[in-house]
Amino acid sequence: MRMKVISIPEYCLGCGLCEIYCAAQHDGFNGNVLKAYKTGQPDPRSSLIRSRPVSWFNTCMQCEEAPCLNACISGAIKRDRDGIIYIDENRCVQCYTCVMVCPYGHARPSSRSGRIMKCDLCRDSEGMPACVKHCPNGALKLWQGGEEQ
Amino acid sequence: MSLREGEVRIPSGCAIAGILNRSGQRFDGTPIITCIANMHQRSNGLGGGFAAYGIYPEYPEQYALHVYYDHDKAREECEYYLNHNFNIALQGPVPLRRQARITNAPIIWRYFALPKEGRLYQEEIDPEEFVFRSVMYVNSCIPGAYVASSGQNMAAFKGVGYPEDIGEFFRLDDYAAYLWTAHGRFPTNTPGWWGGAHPFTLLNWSVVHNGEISSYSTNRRFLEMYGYTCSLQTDTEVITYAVDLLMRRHGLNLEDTVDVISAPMWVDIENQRQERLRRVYASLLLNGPFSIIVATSNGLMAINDRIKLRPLVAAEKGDCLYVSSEEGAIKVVEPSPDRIWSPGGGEPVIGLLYGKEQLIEPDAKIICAQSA
Amino acid sequence: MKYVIIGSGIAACGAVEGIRSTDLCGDITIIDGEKRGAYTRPLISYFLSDPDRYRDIDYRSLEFFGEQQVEIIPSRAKQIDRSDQIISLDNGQQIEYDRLLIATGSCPLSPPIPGAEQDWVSTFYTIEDAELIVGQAAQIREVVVIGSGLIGMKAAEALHKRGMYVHMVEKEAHILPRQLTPRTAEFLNEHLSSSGWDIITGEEVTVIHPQHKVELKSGRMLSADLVILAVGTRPAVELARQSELDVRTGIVVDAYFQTSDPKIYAAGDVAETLNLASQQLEVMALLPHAHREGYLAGCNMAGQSKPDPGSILMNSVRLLGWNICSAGAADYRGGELLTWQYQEQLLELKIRDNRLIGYIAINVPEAAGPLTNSVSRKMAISAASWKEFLADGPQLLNIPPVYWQELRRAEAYGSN
Amino acid sequence: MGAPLNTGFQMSTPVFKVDRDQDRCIQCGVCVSQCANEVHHMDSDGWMWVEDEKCVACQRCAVLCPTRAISITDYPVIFRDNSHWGSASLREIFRQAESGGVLLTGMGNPRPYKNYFDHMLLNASQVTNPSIDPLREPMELTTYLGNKGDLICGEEKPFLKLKVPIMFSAMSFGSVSLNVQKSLSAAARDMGTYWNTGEGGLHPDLKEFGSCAVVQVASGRFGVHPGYLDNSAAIEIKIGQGAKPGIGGHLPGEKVSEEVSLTRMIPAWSDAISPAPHHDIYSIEDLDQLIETLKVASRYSKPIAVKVAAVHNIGAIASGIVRAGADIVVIDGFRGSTGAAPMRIRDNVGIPIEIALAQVDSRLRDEGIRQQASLVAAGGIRSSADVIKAIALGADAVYIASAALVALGCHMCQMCFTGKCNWGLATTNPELSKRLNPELGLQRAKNLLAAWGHEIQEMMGGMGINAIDSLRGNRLMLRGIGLNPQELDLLGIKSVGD
Repeated sequence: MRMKVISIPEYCLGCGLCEIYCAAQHDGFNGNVLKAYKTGQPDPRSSLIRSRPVSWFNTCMQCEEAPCLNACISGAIKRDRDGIIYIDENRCVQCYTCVMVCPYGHARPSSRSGRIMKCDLCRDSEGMPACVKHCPNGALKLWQGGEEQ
Repeated sequence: MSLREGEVRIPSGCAIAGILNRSGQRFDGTPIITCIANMHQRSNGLGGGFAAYGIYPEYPEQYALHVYYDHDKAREECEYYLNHNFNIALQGPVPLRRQARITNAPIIWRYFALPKEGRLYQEEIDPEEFVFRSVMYVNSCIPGAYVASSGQNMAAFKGVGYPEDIGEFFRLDDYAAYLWTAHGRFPTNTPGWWGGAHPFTLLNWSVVHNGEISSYSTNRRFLEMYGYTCSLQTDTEVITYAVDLLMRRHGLNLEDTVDVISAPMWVDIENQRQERLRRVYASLLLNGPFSIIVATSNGLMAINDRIKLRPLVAAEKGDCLYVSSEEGAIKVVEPSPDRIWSPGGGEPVIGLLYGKEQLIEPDAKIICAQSA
Repeated sequence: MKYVIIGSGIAACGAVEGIRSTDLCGDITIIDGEKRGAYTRPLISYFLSDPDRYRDIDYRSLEFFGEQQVEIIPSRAKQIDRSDQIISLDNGQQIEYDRLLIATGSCPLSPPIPGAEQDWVSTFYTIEDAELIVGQAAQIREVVVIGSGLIGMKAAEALHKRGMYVHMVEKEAHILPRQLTPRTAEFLNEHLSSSGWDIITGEEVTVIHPQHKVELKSGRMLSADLVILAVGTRPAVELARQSELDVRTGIVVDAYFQTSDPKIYAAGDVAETLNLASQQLEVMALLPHAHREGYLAGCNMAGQSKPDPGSILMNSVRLLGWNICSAGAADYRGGELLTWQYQEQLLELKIRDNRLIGYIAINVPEAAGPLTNSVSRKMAISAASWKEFLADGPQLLNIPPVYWQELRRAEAYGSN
Repeated sequence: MGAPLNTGFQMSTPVFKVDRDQDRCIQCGVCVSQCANEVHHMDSDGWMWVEDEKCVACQRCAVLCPTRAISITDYPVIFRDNSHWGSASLREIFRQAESGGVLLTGMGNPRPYKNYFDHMLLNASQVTNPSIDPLREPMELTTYLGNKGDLICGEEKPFLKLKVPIMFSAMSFGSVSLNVQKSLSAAARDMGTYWNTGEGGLHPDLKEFGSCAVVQVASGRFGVHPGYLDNSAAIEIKIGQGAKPGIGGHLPGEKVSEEVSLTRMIPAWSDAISPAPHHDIYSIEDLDQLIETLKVASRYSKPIAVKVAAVHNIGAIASGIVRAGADIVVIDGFRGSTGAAPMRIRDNVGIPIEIALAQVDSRLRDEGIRQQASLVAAGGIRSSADVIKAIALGADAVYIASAALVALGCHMCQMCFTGKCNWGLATTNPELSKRLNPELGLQRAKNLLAAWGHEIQEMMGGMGINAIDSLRGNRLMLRGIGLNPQELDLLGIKSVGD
């Protein structure tokens, strides 16, 4: 069962809430924006490409034949039972090979911590991915094997 | 003194019953009294009444006006008005029998009257409309006088008391009719007024009704557009005027009338005619729980509201058709009927004298295309 | 169906995944010559730099092999009897096979330098090499690394991190000759030297003297407690040659990784595969290719027919915090070279007949993905739009729109 | 003539105060990017500052701020207590002293006049007749609008079939964004009701929703052409609007974008004024001719509606309209909204819809012509209770527009005429109108109708009624509370306890 978040530029307002809630949903902040931004080192997994007239959220396409998974020299990039491709942080040696091979330029090093940022569809928390849940204009959809959520 | 019908709207549950001999063979009031008496606990002694068709064969043309007077002065004034407008073939008090439980009965007289030709010509209306307007006048403009019934070769016998006592009081065993309907009332306060009892009559119509019409105000304000003044504020009055408007003045047949007052749900409507009926006469849809018996000289129709929130049972034995609120009341009169059934929501039970097509012949003026 | 895989590297793991993608019940046997399990060779430098942090450098865990029901025999394959389809091992075992995959990878070159046989001189290719160095680390203060290829660089970085003083000797005119151009090499060289490395280019080691002295061609003498030979690798084709398979520099395989013997396949560093840039079959010896080739070989061994799409030379490496990504052809004759520099960032784009044929990005990781794929997919993006891309600043935002349209069309966007 | 002063000095303090809780603000810049009135600013060095006087309290920033750092409050400086000279009156004079012009505003009359819907209570059945359980028994909301006539013979006149007695009222393309119309038209189609194009013509993208559209013909005849009349379910002649009885429509130039000018067939960026009265209707018989012309133009295939504002003597006006051949009479109460109207007219002209509706229903019944036209109440319907009360008073159905806008995100800042609606509703600026995703808008509009539909069924069930037909004009189901006898009489309802 393949899932991914797709961005609909037509309705994207470029407000950036997706990045904020994405960062707050990871690294142990479990969704608390204030805590993430006031005490922690928040790093959004996907990045919002702000451009005129159309902005879009560069999310992971969870590719079938994932170049990043093939190219990862330490086997840190894995696919879980739900087909979600994620990075096992403590195996990753930050060699940026995945960054080099990702056709969408999605996997990228965080400007703050150098760790590789890659969308894992908020697999550690319940319900919708944080970006889809908090987009004020329905510009992000969880695409699930053919029909959207 | 508590307010009477007309001054206040009195909700009431009750019992209804009706017996028809399709061949027109007449029988006395005992069966109907036995039938309604069996449903004694459905009424609280504050109202009962009967309608009987075919009891005055000797005066078939005349309108048998049964009038209740609170006092003699009202009688004089009313008789003056009647003599001015009608040729009265016979008049006199209605024969009664002292009955212990019936008290403070009004003065009850009856007049066999025909509208004067001159007055008809002057008013340029047909006799039925003339009688209709006269009854409206007496009821609303002559204080202390109330016309209980005004049909041809029929009468309503009603008052305050249990129906079986009213029946005895009016000596119904002396009359012979081919169609009887009865009503036992359970109003929630004590109106001392005989006129407010059921059945409600208008010309040949008589209606007995159990239940309450929650669409009363919608129905009433629609009827007022067509000249009906609902003076009694009772549901029965509104139902009677509705069927009068539909059948007599707009010439709808029985089936169409049922499709208006107990209209099928939009989803169940099959044909264009039903749909249009429901669109045009939307305000005559009777909503809320009810079971009614509408009777005329041609026969009766008993019907439930469309989701059957009130009981109604019907039975047949030879030429006789029985309808009643309870099966027991029928069985006590007719222990082994040929057929007994409970009609569904909005499903009419129609009993007509042999040879009669409709409950009432519509006015000549407005005859609507009667598709099948 | 009985599958046997000689070698336990990246290609072997890829092959297991490939086989299991269709054939869930065939039994698979891996012949692990190094007897150290499926570990990732590039990570030995990470292990060397911090043994506790990088204790576990397995490419695939033991549970993985358990789940995939793979039997691992820690022994070296001695001989392949192609007619009876039997392999004889050092430990005397005889293994039959229906399908055999040779994934022996490559082995380090040891240059004919006199004195190279002494114990404080070694190659840096296996986990044991790293463990040996870690063992003597306390006594080592000064190191000479011969060769500035990827292995040499990562070894040097590891030793530098352990506080040793590094000399690097490179025969060519600049460091990382296969990956970088003179300007980019100079740019990196300046960073490494300023971090304390002694980088000597255009020099060769002539003699390694017993008293920890290393003599260069120019006569310069270096003292060293350890010498690392990192002059390159070659495919480990002995077994294949001995079995008379068709071998050039690497084992010759068709698009389905079949060798000249239909029952025998070859994949990974040992095999010659299609380089999309040069349209030649070459030994590219790159980890990402090894996994892809192993996977496809596994599929084809299990009965599928998945041709190899081929790939391009590409590499990404981190050196002292700097990230160097490079892909595509090294030379750009007949093309055009666009460069962009800003402080510690340097980007070189090589463009020929309106296609990006190669790039070198130092500390510009954000745009690396799309650039690599423009090269590998031979996307028709004009030099003008690349110039505009550089002019606006090489972020993802400014990637030429044509790229995204081409990508969406190729990927039938949203369906992959 | 007044000339605007060009001094920056403002005589009074701002109306609203924008507070930023520094402990919560994470300088994410969402408020800056989302405020079209340019209240919020962030300099390159991260310093954030606000311009209170530009704030219209539309709450866009407060709602989108991820850490709820922003709160909009009334500016604390309060004028000395004065029951006659309130702060609003003072500020209005300050503005007019500065501009010398008519004060424009948006939405409906906000003044504290008595709201009759809040002074009427509904009946419920107890004992004598049981309520009907809407979960087990079907509850019919289907209603028909049009000239039903008294009898079922003869050719039936065209009608509209509504599955729920609520329609979306006129909001023209230009006054509101195309996304608003896309949301409401799709919701109308899905819920089996109708939407009104307003006097801005039908945008080509909405052709497929013509079959469930009431197309408006206003005095400006904007966008009116044969195709427009054909591709519709009904045609509505707009005589007046509840928010501004007696004056015409006014679409400020800022909102007349290229697309709007194409749809309306008027020059771009020029104020679109639809005159009052229609220059071909100077008395009732002219209306009769226009109705007849439209019937001929639509080959008698569609009901013709006439929309008037609720003003004094509305009973006679409505009677005239029905006798002029209108199939549907729309009465727009003084709480009705608008995109742009002079504040004085919006706040002081017109009468409440409840009384107007009751008068019209009674008047048509007295004249025996109630069956010849359906009655639609509009203007300030806020909830399904208002709908029930309007239908009980005599309306066949209601129009909602403000409620629909609120469902789509409107926060009643009453600044629609500026075209800077931060919720992307009352604007044609593509950057802003993008903020209403029509797919979400469709869901929200459908949910509103579905929710109100369920509530109406619940209340009807409580009254023992299972069809909306039996609720229409059922004034016995209403009781007045806190109303004087004359008001009760005008509404035609009894008092509580009676």
